[in-house]
Amino acid sequence: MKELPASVLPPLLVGVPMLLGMVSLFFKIKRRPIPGIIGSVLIGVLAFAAVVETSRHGTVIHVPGGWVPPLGIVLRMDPLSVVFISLTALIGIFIGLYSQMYFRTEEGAKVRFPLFWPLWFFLWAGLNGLFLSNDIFNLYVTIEVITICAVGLAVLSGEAKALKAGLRYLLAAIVGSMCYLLGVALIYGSTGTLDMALLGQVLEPGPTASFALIVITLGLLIKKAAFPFHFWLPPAHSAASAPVSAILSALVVKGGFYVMLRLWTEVFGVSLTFAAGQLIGVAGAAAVIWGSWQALLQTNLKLLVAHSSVAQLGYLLMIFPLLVLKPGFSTDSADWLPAAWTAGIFQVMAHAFAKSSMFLSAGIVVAALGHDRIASLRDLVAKMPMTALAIGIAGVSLIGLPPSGGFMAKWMLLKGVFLSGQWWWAPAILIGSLLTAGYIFMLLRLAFAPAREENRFRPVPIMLQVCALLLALGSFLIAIPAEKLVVFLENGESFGRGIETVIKGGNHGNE
Amino acid sequence: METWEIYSLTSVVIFAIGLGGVFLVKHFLRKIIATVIMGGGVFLCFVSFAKRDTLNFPDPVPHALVITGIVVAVTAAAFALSLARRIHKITGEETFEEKE
Amino acid sequence: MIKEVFVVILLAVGCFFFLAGTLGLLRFPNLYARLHALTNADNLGVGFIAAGMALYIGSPWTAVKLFFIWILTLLSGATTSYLIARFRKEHDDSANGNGK
Amino acid sequence: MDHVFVIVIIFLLLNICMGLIRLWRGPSVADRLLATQLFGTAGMAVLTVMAGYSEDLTLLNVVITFNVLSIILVICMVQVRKKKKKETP
Amino acid sequence: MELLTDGLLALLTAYLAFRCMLAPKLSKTVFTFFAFGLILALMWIRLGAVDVAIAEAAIASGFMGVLLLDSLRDFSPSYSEFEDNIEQPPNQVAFAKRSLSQWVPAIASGAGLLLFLFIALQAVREVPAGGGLAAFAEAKLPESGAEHPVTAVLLNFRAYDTLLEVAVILMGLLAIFAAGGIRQFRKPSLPPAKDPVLRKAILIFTPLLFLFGAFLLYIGKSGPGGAFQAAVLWGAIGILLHLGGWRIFNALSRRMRRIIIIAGPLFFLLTGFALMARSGTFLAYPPAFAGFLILIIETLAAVSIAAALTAIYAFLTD
Repeated sequence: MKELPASVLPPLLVGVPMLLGMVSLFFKIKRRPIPGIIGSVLIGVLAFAAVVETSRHGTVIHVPGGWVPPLGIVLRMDPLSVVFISLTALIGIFIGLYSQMYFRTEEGAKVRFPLFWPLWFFLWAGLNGLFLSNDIFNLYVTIEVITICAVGLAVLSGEAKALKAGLRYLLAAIVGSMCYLLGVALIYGSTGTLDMALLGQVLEPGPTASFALIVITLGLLIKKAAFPFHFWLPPAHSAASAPVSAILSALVVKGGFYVMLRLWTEVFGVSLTFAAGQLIGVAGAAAVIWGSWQALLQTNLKLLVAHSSVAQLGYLLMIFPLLVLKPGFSTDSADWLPAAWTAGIFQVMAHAFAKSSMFLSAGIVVAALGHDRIASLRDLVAKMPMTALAIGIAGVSLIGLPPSGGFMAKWMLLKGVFLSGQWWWAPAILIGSLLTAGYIFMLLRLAFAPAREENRFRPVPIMLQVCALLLALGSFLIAIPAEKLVVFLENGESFGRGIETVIKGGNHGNE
Repeated sequence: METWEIYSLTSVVIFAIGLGGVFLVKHFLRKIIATVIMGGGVFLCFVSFAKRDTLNFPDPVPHALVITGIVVAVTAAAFALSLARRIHKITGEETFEEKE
Repeated sequence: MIKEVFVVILLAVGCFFFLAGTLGLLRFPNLYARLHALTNADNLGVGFIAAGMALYIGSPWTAVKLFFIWILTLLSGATTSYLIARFRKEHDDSANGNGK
Repeated sequence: MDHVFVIVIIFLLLNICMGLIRLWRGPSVADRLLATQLFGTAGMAVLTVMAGYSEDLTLLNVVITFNVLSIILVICMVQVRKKKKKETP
Repeated sequence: MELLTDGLLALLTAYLAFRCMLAPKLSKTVFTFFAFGLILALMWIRLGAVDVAIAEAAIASGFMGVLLLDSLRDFSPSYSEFEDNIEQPPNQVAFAKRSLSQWVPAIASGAGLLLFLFIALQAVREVPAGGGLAAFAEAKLPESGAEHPVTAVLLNFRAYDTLLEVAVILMGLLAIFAAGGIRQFRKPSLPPAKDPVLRKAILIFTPLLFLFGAFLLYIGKSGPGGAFQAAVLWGAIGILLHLGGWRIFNALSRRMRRIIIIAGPLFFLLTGFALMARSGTFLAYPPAFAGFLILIIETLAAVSIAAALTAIYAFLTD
């Protein structure tokens, strides 16, 4: 047990976006980008400060009101949460820049963009709150914040298709949160605490803990659109406007993964069984194959990208079986756990960059063509080389070719799979990659093909394409400091090696 | 059986009814009501646990959590209602099923 | 002891009016008659039960509060009945008007 | 005395159960509204009895809340403007 | 004897929830849901959760009830016809007219639900009969600035949750605007209700609601009540006046509306930051001022939430 250093950054990371969301409402509609862009940069600075702080101190905490658990709530900032926060900030800044120009184009102007900035800032606050929270009920509140804002953003266009997809998304998300909350109630009932660090110590295996694990996992799987519950994702992500789709698929669904990772490693450690891990893995593998296959069949670019999200999120699920070894399995090497973790983190980052780039590119295509039928992508390379390049680069990362971030993720995942003796996951990973290669090359082949009839490409602001390209490049650049990232993560004793963050004393902290 | 035990058992029954309802009923309004019923089950579960050991008062933490939860859940439900009504207004549809 | 007897009598009378109201609601043939039945429960049922409890608790402040509750019930009951009846009548009129 | 209170509470609850028949039979929305109004008043009576039974006078505040809010539902229902007929069915 | 009451309530809720899902008509579903809410409130009382009962009565039954009734009018073709003898599309759960291909998933999901229920009941029965945070809360109560433990938890021990919760209502409002399209609130052009009884009723109930809301807000410090309950009662004023034709909310200027709706969460957040600047800890009330600060935060939050609820209603009905 050790006392963790306190920091003022966690409340700022949640409070500042929230404040910006409220302040931006007071700006005239045309001026909202001003607080929008400045605010995004400000949050970026805070996220950078968080990186510096955690690389210096490891894990830091903040106790709002000074009320320590079990009564109060703790905000905990460790390298894992900082990775997610800075990822959100980085992608958020690009999407913010993109959205400003996108909403001025003919297609983008159909969206009720004045509400974009307030909702996006609130969503940002919710995401940061989620990544910082150390209290399972507070997680519920942040999850709901994210849901409401995300659906609000998804229906900004106000079209019937988007509204229907949004309602489906919202209902699925509410059911997910209610399942999660039932688990929270049972955990509170059996332990009398909501703090994750305390729970890790006092939660005992038994029917209650197992059932809580089941409903919480079920709820989060619905939230993150895991295989049998993926039905809401493709319509919702494809019907939203381009910047919003990018936010939804790059950041929002990752929230469910983050919570699941935290809870599985820190709270339910002793309640996990081999079968539970395998079940999640099967869902992941099924999602990889099913999603990729569906993506291959799509005729619309946005739907293709959305189905590809289902598949890529499946890879994230496949790290969960690696957290629980087969009973009786022994190995000399203890590397599978860091490998699984690293795979998960890289997959999150690579997918976030690649997928946001894909959606932004799809938005550019929509802005240029007025629709997103794949068949009309012919001659894209000649007309919009930067966009074609962005799709290509992001696609390579999605497939997992070296030296992309996606490659790192899949390589680490395979490493973890073999080191932990669960070789049966490898075929699913490879088939998924092949199918992904299939639809990416289909896109690229069309992009290089000469136009059959004259495709009318409207001019599109160059900065839109730059944003998409930079994000695509991001999915490659993350592979460069891979070693450093692993060291950074280990600094905070992540990797599920038990985090003893019990805060000493019980004093009212403001004296 | 103690009072809290009766209610905690009831709570999961209500939750299961709501859960089944969300998936099985078709109409938007019913689906939304089903989620609210699920919420009722969860909150009942919380509050029944608060009654277990009474000092001078029941455990206040679940009560506070439930008040927070009710507000959040009702906000989400109101949003869902607004979406459903909007869809109905634009397309005349009342369910997710495609019109024949 | 005498006090308790009175309390029991008051509660019993209150219950009787509730029963009458419910039976009326079930048995009466049309809405206006049912409205009449409901006012039984509203005015007299709540009134007697409130009186019984005021007598049982015995503090003047509570008695005032219970009296206030009763007045409120009367007020909202009367308004409710009137509004529902008017709503129905408007509808009937317009239906007849259309029928001609 | 406690037994008397419990009997009264159960009696009122059974009353509510009987009222449910009207709620389901209808036939009109107004009838259903009447049934819920009856539940409201019966519920208030139950709460009043519970207040004496458990000696918790704060319950009376719940009764008042129910009371003042019950009217809103009715006004909301009767004040609805006529729904515009849709152009295309 | 108590067991009988509890058992009856428990059976009644479960039955109502079940009927609510299976009711063939939409209006039946909605009104059964109202009955369900009432019985639920009685259950909260049986469990000693008076705060929750008021919140349930006010927010879940009152506000949600108004919204549901309003939606019922939108969805139900027979509503304006009053007698609902017109054929409505039957509830799809009615099992009678299903073909085999529809039976199989229905039975499968039914079996799945029963299995779920079975595991859930087992899990709940294993929950130990003791071990909450009541003792902790009681020990810290004197430092919290509130005499009522639930208020202390809401506004002090877990104030961070409550801050997010107050903000959620604002977000919900924005999201509803996003779904419905931004348009000007209609000008208060409607003449006030013609019916003299209705007008009188509204004029009587408005001050009653206001006073009782203020009472709940004030008493929240020492007993059941508080900002959220008061907010709904005040929000009911807005809805009531709106229904009577006095569209006070629409009469305000845009800027004013925004200020009122944002004031609560904004002040809460800024207080948190100010206290952090003072002591380095977010939302750390100094014990001497805690009671005062909590009261101001609650009042502003109540006003903002009331305005937001009115806005949601006004936006949806227009």
